[in-house]
Amino acid sequence: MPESKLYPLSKAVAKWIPDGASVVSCTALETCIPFAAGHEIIRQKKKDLTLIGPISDILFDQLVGAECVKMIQAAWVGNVITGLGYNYQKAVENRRIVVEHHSNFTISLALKAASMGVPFLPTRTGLGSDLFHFNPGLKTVTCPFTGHTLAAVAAITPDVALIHVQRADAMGNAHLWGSLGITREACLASRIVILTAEEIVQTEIILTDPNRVIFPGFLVTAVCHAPWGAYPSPVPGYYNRDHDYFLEYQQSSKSPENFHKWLLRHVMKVSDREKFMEQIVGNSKMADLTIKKPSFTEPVNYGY
Amino acid sequence: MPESKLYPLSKAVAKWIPDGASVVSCTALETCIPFAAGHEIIRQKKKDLTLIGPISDILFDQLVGAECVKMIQAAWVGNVITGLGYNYQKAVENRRIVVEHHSNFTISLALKAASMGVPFLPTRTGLGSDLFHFNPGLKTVTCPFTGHTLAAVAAITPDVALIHVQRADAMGNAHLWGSLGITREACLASRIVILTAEEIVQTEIILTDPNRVIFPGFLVTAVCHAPWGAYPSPVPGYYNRDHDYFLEYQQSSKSPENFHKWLLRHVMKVSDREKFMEQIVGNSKMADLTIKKPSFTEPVNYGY
Amino acid sequence: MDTDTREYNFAQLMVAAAAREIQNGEIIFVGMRLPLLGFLLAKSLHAPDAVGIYELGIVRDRVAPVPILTMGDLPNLYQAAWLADTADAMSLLQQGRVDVSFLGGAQVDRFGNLNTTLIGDWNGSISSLPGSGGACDLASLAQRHILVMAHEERRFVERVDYITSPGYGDGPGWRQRVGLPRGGPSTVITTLGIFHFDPVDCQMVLTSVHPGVTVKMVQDHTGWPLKIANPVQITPPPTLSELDMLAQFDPKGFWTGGPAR
Amino acid sequence: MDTDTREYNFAQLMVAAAAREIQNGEIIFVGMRLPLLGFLLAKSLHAPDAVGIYELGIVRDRVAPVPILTMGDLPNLYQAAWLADTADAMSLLQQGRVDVSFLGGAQVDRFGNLNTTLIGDWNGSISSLPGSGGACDLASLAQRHILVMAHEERRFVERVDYITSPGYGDGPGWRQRVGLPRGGPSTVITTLGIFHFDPVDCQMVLTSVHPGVTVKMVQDHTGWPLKIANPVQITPPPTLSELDMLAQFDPKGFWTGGPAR
Repeated sequence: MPESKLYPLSKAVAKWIPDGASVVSCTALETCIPFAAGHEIIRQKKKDLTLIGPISDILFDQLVGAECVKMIQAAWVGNVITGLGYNYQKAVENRRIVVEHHSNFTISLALKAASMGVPFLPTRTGLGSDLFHFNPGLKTVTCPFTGHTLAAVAAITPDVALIHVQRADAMGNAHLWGSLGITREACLASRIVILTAEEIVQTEIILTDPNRVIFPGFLVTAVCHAPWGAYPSPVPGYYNRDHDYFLEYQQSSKSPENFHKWLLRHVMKVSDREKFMEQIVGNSKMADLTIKKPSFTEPVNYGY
Repeated sequence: MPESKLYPLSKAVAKWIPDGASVVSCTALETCIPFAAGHEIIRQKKKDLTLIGPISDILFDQLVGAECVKMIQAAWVGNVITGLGYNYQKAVENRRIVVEHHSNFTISLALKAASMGVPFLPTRTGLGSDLFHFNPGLKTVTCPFTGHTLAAVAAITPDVALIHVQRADAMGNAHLWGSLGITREACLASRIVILTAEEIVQTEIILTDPNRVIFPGFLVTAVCHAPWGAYPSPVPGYYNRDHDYFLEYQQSSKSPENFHKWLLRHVMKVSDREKFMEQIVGNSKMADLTIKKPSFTEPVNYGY
Repeated sequence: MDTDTREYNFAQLMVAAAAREIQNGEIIFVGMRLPLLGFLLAKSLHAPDAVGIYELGIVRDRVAPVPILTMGDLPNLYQAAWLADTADAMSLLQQGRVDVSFLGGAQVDRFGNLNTTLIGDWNGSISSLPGSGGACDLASLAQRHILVMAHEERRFVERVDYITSPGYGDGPGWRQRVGLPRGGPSTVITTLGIFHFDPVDCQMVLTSVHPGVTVKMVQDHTGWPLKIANPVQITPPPTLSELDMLAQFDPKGFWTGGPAR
Repeated sequence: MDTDTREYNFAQLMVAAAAREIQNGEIIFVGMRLPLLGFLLAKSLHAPDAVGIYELGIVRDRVAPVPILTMGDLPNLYQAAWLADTADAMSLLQQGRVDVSFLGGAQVDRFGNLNTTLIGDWNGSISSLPGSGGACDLASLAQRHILVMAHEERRFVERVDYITSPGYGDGPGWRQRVGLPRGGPSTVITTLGIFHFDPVDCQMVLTSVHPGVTVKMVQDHTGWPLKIANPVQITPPPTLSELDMLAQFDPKGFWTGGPAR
């Protein structure tokens, strides 16, 4: 039998995300954002990362503010309910980070190209936009059948995909549900796939529903148990979004001084996710966010 | 509220599959082959159809033998466990049908291009093969980033997708599970989507599991209740493959005389699928094929 | 439409105006913020068969059971018609199956080009904005798209500093020339009025001012000489049913709060 | 490997030989018919960590619980590691993640080009075959591929009438020239012997004859002057464990039945 892929999150981050790595994350756009893993990256003071993603919730802003980032290939960096991401804004304006401009569709296509093993994919989006001037991965191509001009999106092959899922076994088999965003292509495109999971379950649980798997377990590199690992973003089946966090973060990130305080309290001075949930978030908030109105799936039979 | 899309199969075939239509089917490759719908096409003596598919089980051979077909765009036409499809073989050798040669990957890409709304997709498969000489939808294209030569597969937009699913509601919302083949792109690529379903269920059943839906119901044209509608192919959750049928069909289709007899008995002289299952297949065979060892999915929570 | 009125603010007026752009049965690609409410409002009132597509990979033909702040909130996934990939949603859009999309923006020009990426000189001093998200795709690929934004002179400029979401570029024929398959902005809804586009020269035309707003006020807040319809309409204020419904969807006034007009 | 022997037939020998080509931990793209059994056999004996990918959109790291005749049989879906799309399986293949694929064929030539489409003159009289299925993709995109086929003179021809599944084309450098990213046939397993390919000239070389078969017999059934290894090995017959296991997977001898050799 292959060996277990179960690692503490700190160890997985230390081992597979070296300084300078390119990391795709936040792939479900607004749900299942891997905050636990992102904060562990900050705690370990990783440097010169390239962050790849669609809209990025506020995790990218936090990583930029913590000075872990050299480059961003993304469609949007900000605060999903308030707009601007102040750390990102300052870093761009001061030219401290390089940004390659994407749309949600072009970043999906860039990863899909890599996931399919082709150097580019054609699309009709973005033609005439200035994204082409801020992204060497966007060119045009002529269709050999129609003669029409299409946009061509170059493949992006991340070093690491950092993905939060609902449940996984120790071998990398996992179930993810909800709106999937660009998760499928991000996993398939990446050299290394690290899963953080709300629950670690027996393999037999995952095997009951092979269509619920979105990336084959044998290609997963590491699995980390991370309950509440996507808080404050929502995780279908586990907890709702903490809107207050996003509003407070807007205030806490406006000035570098405030952000520094925020970073110390929320990330640097907590040893791990468990402590963070216990000490900073607290039980009553967690109780507020849990699923109040469950809705379970009609079973499906995979027998023979 | 939109009107019900529930139709008797005979009516759906009469209404949406005119002579000369292009029809993609058999999209799950070996499971959920829409035999009930295919046989209804034969009974209605449709002419000059273009059949589109990957490997096609034996339904394409039957449609060719019944002289419904003018053209085939497919990767493989034969008998999945015995090899040759005799009607297809004769029709090709006598030049009675035109065939555009695909592989399973290129037919997937052709439909995927249409489903994505682009005129072509690039790939590395098939380069140097003679498929290029028997398919105007295969050319080459130069990657604008790497300068490499890639194959380009032209989009195929079928008039109709004929898809067998496990359960659907009257509005076109449906669950499909198992190995999906090229079903996803076939549905998205087609102008009209006709579902045949083992069971018609309440909308609420489908809504419990929106990730199990592979094509949005609002784009489905018609839903037909067709229990055992994919027999003799297997349907996950419902019944196993009838291997004997495939072996018998090999014998019954070797000569035109025998095929004609087979066609009368199995298709032309039975009024519909229910009668076919009752009179030709019979209860004991159906009992043989039902799922003996059920395996149900671990539930998933979509609440809030 | 009921015609009794009640106090309202510009956000409510804009959402109501956005909702009225949606015909029953249309396929809507729903953007973030105000458009999210516009879709819910239309769907609950005059367009019950409208279908919403969200870039997260969501298709909904039912209104979410409780208020949501953003499209990824779990009630927006509950009983969705389809939960899938961003690529699936974008493919429907690229195929031309989406009738109308909605987007907001920081800067717009007379041809409806929209900028949500950066303000300033590319090589000099800039103000950075969050970027496209799906906006570039919605503007490139929908049959038509609608802009919803605050009306200030610094936002309504002769020429945007950066085209994030293509409008009509530099005028007639531009979209076709660059290879865009269809579409273009049909309507701009601002805090001051409503604009459409001249089918001949592709320029924005003021067609309606909000109650209490004058044409001059609009021109004063616009960085180019405005084309003005004759006559200019007065935007109908939100109806009681619209305001009631909005209060249900945005009970805390997160998106449509603020002082009455 | 146990060395006791028992009666066996060529189909069993071929499946055993195919299974032995699979290393533990390798990723296999499993084709139809005999290769299906070869994978099960390897997985059950010397390669328990091998992973099977099937063009239907299946990934399995466990052996199916009961015998199957073809990959779409429901026991092959039960407890699969992944059920997905054909495109997903093909994408893994196109990325280069598949170590080895297996295919059968009707006609092969000295460069390992395989024909399963048509025999004869394209514009004249032809015999039609079912076509590529996934074979063209497996031969184009796997790191290496293995052919399993009956050995008859009409099948082993100087030049195939149609290249369905590319081998080495017309010789060294051809795959690279036409744009194929990697790969090529590594082994041919027939009813008479086993062949590999000369790394310099890309031609098929007889490296092993099955027990009781002579080199001359192989040459007599081959339509071109064969390259022959020196020395030629004798193919090890299937072991008792291999035969026992095969009997479990193919209890009715559907694929591996027939008279003993």
